[in-house]
Amino acid sequence: MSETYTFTFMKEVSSLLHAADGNPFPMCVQCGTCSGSCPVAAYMDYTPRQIIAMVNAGLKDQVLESNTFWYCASCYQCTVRCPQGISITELMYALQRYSIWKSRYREGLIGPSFSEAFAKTIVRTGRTFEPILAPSYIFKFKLGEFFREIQNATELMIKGRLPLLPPRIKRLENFKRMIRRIIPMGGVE
Amino acid sequence: MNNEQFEPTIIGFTCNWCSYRAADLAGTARMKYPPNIRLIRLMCSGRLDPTFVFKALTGGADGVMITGCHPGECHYLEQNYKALRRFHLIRRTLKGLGVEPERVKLVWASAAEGVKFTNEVKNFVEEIRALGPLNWGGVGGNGHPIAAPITEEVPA
Amino acid sequence: MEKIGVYVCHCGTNIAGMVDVQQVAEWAAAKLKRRGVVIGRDYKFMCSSLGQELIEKDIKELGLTRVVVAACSPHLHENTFRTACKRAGLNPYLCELVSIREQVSWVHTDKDQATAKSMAVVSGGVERVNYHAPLEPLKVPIHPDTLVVGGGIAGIQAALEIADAGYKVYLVEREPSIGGHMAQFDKTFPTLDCAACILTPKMVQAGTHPNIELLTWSEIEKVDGYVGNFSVTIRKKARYIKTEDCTGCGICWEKCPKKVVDDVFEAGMGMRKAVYTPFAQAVPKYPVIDRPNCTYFIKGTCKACEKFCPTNAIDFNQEDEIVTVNVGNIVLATGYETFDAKRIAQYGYGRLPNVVTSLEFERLCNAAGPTNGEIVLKDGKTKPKAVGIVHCVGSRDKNYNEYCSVICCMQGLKFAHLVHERTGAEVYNFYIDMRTPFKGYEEFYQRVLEEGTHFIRGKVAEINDAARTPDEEGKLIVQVEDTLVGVQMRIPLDMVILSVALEPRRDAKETAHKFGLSCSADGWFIEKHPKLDPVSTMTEGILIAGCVQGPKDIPATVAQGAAAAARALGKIHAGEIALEPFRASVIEEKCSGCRICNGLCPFNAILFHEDRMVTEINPALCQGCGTCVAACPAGAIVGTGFSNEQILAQIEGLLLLNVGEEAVPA
Amino acid sequence: MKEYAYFPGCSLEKLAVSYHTSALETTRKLGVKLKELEDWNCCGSTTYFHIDELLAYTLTARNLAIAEKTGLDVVAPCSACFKNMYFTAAHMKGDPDLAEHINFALEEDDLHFSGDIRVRHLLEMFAQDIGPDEIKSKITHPLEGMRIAPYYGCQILRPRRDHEEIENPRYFEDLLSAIGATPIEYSLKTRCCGGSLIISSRTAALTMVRNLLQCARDQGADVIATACPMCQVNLECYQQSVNQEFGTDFSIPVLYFTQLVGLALGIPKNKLGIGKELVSAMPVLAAR
Repeated sequence: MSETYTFTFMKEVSSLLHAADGNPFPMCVQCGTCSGSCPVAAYMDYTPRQIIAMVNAGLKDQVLESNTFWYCASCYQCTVRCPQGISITELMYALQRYSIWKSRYREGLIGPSFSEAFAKTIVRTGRTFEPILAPSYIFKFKLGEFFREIQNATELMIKGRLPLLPPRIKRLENFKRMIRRIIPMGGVE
Repeated sequence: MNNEQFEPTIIGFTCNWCSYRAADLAGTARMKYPPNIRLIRLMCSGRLDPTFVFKALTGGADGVMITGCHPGECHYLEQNYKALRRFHLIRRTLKGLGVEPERVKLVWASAAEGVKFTNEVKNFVEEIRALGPLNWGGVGGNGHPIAAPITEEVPA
Repeated sequence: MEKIGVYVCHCGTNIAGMVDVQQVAEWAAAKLKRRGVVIGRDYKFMCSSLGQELIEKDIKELGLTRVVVAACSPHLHENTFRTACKRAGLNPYLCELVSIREQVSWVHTDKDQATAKSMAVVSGGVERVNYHAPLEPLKVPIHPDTLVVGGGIAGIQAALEIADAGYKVYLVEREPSIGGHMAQFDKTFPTLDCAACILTPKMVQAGTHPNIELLTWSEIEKVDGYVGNFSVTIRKKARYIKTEDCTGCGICWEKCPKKVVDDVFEAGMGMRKAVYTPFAQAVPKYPVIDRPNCTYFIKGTCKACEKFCPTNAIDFNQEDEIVTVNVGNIVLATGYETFDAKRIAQYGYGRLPNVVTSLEFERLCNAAGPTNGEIVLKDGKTKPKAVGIVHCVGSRDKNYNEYCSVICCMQGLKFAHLVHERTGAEVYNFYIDMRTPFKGYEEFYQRVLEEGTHFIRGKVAEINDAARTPDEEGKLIVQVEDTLVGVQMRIPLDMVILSVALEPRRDAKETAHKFGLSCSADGWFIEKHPKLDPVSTMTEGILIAGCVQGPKDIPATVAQGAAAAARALGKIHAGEIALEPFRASVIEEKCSGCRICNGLCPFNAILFHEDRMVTEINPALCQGCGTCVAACPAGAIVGTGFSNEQILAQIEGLLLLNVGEEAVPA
Repeated sequence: MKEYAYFPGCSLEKLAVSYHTSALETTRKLGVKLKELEDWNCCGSTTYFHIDELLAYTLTARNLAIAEKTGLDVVAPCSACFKNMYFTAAHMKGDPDLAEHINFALEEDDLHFSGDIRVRHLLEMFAQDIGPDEIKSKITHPLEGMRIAPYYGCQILRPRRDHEEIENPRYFEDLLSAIGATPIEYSLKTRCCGGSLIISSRTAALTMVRNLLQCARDQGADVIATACPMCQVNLECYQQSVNQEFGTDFSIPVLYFTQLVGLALGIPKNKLGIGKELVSAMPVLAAR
C-alpha cells in the first residue's frame, strides 16, 4: 500500500525541542554520516538517518514502533559530525519524550520503563539510587537479565560500592515545589 | 489596528562599493527586513557630512544608520576611518543636544554581507522602536505612521 | 522650474507584485506637481526598448529637463536610462535611477508599506534630480600593458590571449615556474588527456612569447593608481642564479647534496634538491636556490652548485629586486589551495599512512611523479587490492566549507578509472550526490559504472585501523552507512583517497586588500555580477579568472582566462575609458585656506598654494570619494554628482511623507 | 590556593567512591581545594531528557545556582553531569526566555542562576587548569613503564562543537606522560562505552565494551584510565559478561585517572580506593 506525505508529525516533534540548538530536521541531506558514526546502528530497526527521513515524511506509526531512539547511547558522535548541523541526539530525546507522553512504544522495550523509574526516583528523593544496577526496573522486566547481573551486584556490595538506602537531599520540599513549577501535575509521579 | 505600534523612520547612508551592494544582495537573495529604513547612496562613507545626519533627524527621521566598508577595506583606502571619527563626533553632539546618541548607528558591511545588513537593519529598527519617536525637547518630531501616504499635493 | 518625468517600472511582477506601481506613478504626477513633476507613468519593463522609447518620446514632446526612473538597482540599469536620455538630447547625468526592487519589493512583505516606501523613494529622487547638473563623462587613457597575477592555466590563457593580440603582458608567478596546479596532474577528465601534454606547449608559448615578460619567483608588493594607469610594485625574490648566464643544464641540482621534501609541487610525496626547478618542463628553465634549506646559506660552506656550474651562473650575493611596472588592466588568477585533511581527525589523514589526499594521489599516479606513475602503498611496492575514494572531504559540510568544490565527483571518477586500469583493484566511490553536469561528464560516469566501480551512497563516517575481524587485520576500515540499503558497513581497504575541498588561498584576504577587492564569506573573490559579469570586479580595471573566483574545472578556468583577456583587450583597444565624472573641486573665492582638507586625501589630489593661501584639487588624481567635500567648513569644496544640495534634497524628499504639509520647504 | 566548587554527582557517593576519595586526595596534594556543593541534587543524567527537557535543565540549574553562589568555577568528575552543567549554563545564557522560566522554578528554593559560571570537567581541571608541567613537578613516584590507555569517552568532549579537537584530543595523553606513564595510541579512545545502553540493549552495549577492550589490549594497554563513573563501570564490571558472551579472556584493570595521578604523587593505595575494583589492579601495581 502506498503512503502519502504528512508534515504534522515533523512539526510536533520539532516543537518538543525547547533549548537545543541545531538546524531543523528538513535540512537533512541524507548523507548518512550519523548512521555511519553510530555505535549502535547495527542494533537499530532503522538507522538514525532513516528515522530523520521517516519523521520528515510523517511516518509516525513506524517511527514510534521502532527501537531506534530507545537504543541511542547519547554519545553525540552523530551530532558533532553532522555536516548539516542537525542535533540528531536531541531528536532522539524528543522522540523518547513524544513516545512516553503518548504512551506509545513497542512492547518489551526496557528503555521507557527505565526512564520513568529513574525519573521518579529523582523527583521523589532528589538523588538517584545507582541507576545501572537498581533491580526494581530490571526485575519488572527480565528476570534472566537480573540474574545475570546479580553476580556483579553481589561483588560490588562486598567491595562497598553499592548503597543500601536511597540517599535524599535535605531541602526536598523546596525541590518538589520547584519541580511543580515546571510540571504542574507533579511530573511523572 | 490593535495597540498601534510605533513605526520609526530611519535614513540609511550607504557606501556605493560595499553596503549599497550588500543591500542589493539582500534584495537579490530575497531576505526580509522592515520597511522603516530608506537608503541614500554615497560614493563613500567618508562623504558623510554630519549636516546630513542632523538634517535627517530634524526633518522627521527617528534614527540614522551610517554604513561603510570594514576597516582596512575602504574602496578609497582609509576614508571610512574618517566616517568613524565623524560618527563619534555626531554622537557627542547629539548627547549635548539632549538626544539619545543611540539614534545614530555605524555599521560596517561588505558587499558580501547581505545577511549582516539585513540583521543590522532589523535590530536597529527595534532599537529605535524601543527609544520611541525622536523628541527635540518637545519641538517638532514626528508621529505619522509610515504607511500613510500624503494625500495633499506637495507645494512648490 | 524643472520639468520632471517619473517612470515606475513593474519589472514584470518583480516590483508590481509587492508595490502598487500605478498608484506610485499617479501619486507622483498628482502630488509632486509643484515639485516639478509633469508626467508620471508606469510600465511593464522600463528597461525594454519600448520602455526607453517612452522616456525619449516624453523628453522630446513634453520638453522634460529631468528624469527619475524607479526600477532596479542603479548598478544594473543606470547606464541604460542615461543612454536613453542622451539619445533624446538630454544630458545623461540629468537622469536619476532609484531602486524600488532590491530595496523595496524584494525585501518587504506588506504591499501598503512597500507602496508607501516606494513613494518616499521616488520623492527623494525627485528632490535630488532638481539639483543635478549636466556633466560630461571623464575620459581616462588606458595604458596598453597588462599585468596577469598567477601563472596557472587561467593566468597563462589570459596572458597568451592578450599577447597574441599584440599587447604587452607581465605574467607574475610566486613559484619558480609557471604551470600551477594543472602541471601536477596526471590525466584530465573526462577525456583523459595527459595534463602535461596539453599544458606544457602553452607554458612554452608563454615563456617565449615576445609580448610576455615572465616574472616568476616574484610577488606583488603594492598596487597604486586606478583603471588605465596602475603602478604595480613587484618583488623579484633572489634566485641566486644569473638567468642571463644559466642554460638550465641541470648540473647544479644534480650536484647539490641537500635533499628537501617537496611540499609544493610533489605535495609532500617526493624530494627535490635545495637548488631546483619544480619539474622537468619548468618554464622558465632556470632553477632557484631555496635559501632556508641551502647548506651554504645555513653553514657557510658547500657551494657545490657554484663549483660545478659550467657557465658560472650561480650568484650567492643576489638580493631581492623591486621593480615597478605601469599597466592599464590587471588580471588576478591566483587560484586555490586544497583543504587540510588533518582537520577531519576521524579520517586518520596524517596518522594512517595509506590515507592520501587527491593532490597526493595525482602525484602518485603521475608518470613523472615520485613512483613513476606506479599506484603503490606507502611501502613503495605493494599494489593495493581495494581502494576507496571519499567525496566531499571538507566540502558541503557546515563544520568546514559549505560550498560544493565542483571538481571532486569527476576527479573521483577519474581516479576510479585510473586505479582500475593500472591495478585492477576493487574501487569504491563514497558519495553524497553524484554531480556530473558538463559536456562528456555523464558519459564518463557511465563508463566508470561499466568498469565495475562500486558506488556507495553515503558520507564516510570514519576511517580507522582498529580491526574487529581477521579480514580487517592490517587494513584501513572505512565505516559508512550505505544509505541506499540503510545498513552500516565496514569496508576493509588498502588505500583511501580523500577528495579534498578547494579552498581560497590562505593569503586571499591580503591579496584582495592589496588590489582593493572584496572576498565573499567563504574567501573567494567577488565578481561584479554572478551571472552576467563573472570576470569583472567592483574595481574598474581589475579582472579575475579561474578558481580565485570560486571552485571550477579546467574548461571553465580556461574560458574565464580568455574572457578576462577579452575584457582587457576591449579597453586597451578603445584606448580610453569613460568614468563617472564625480570629482571634487574647490571654489577658490570660498576657500579660507584653513587646510583642514589637506591631510584627508589618500590619493594626494589635494595641494595647497602657499602663495595664494588656497587649496586646489587635482582632478586627474581625485577619485571622487567626497571626504574632503564633507570636511570643508566653508563649503568651498563641491563634489559633482553627490553635492550637498543633492543629498540634502534627497533626505528631504525621503522624509516628505513623515511631515505635515506646512513643514515642506517651499 | 586554587579553589573549585565541586559537584560529585550520585555515582561518586558509592559506586564510584574510589573516584571521589582519590579526587579529594590528589587535589589536596596538588594544592587545590574542592568545595562540595551544599545539598546538591541528581542532575538527571541523560535519562531525564527522555521525560522532560525543561525539567532536565531545571534539575541541573539548581546545582549551578548553588555553585554560582560560591563565586568559584564548578568542576564535575562525571562526564554526564559535566555535559548537563556545561550545556544548561550555555543554553540559559543564550536563551533568556528559558532562563526566566527556570529561574521562576528555582525561586521555590530561594535560588537564581545568572549564567556566569565556568563549568569544568575534573579531567580538564587536572590536564588543563593545573596542567601537566605543574603536576610533573610534584611527582615522586613516576609510573614508569606503565602502558595506560587514556579513555576519554563521549560527553566530556561532545556535543561541544567549539572544541578544537573533539575527534582527536591530546590532553589526557599529556597528563599521563606527566605522571611518567606511557599513554598508548588506540583509535577508539573517544568512542562510546555504551553508557546506560546496558539496560535497553545488553548485546549492543557488551559489543561496544568488547570493541574498546579489544582495541586497548591490541595496543598493549596494562591499564585503562577513565574519567567518568559510567565508563568505569561499563568497562570494568562488564568484562566478565563480555568474556561469557564472546568467549574472550579480558582482564584489564580500569582505574580512574585520579587514582593513577595519586599513585604517582606517592599517596598510599588504600587512600585512593584501590582494591575496590572488580578486576584487580594489583598485578599491574605490584611493583609500586
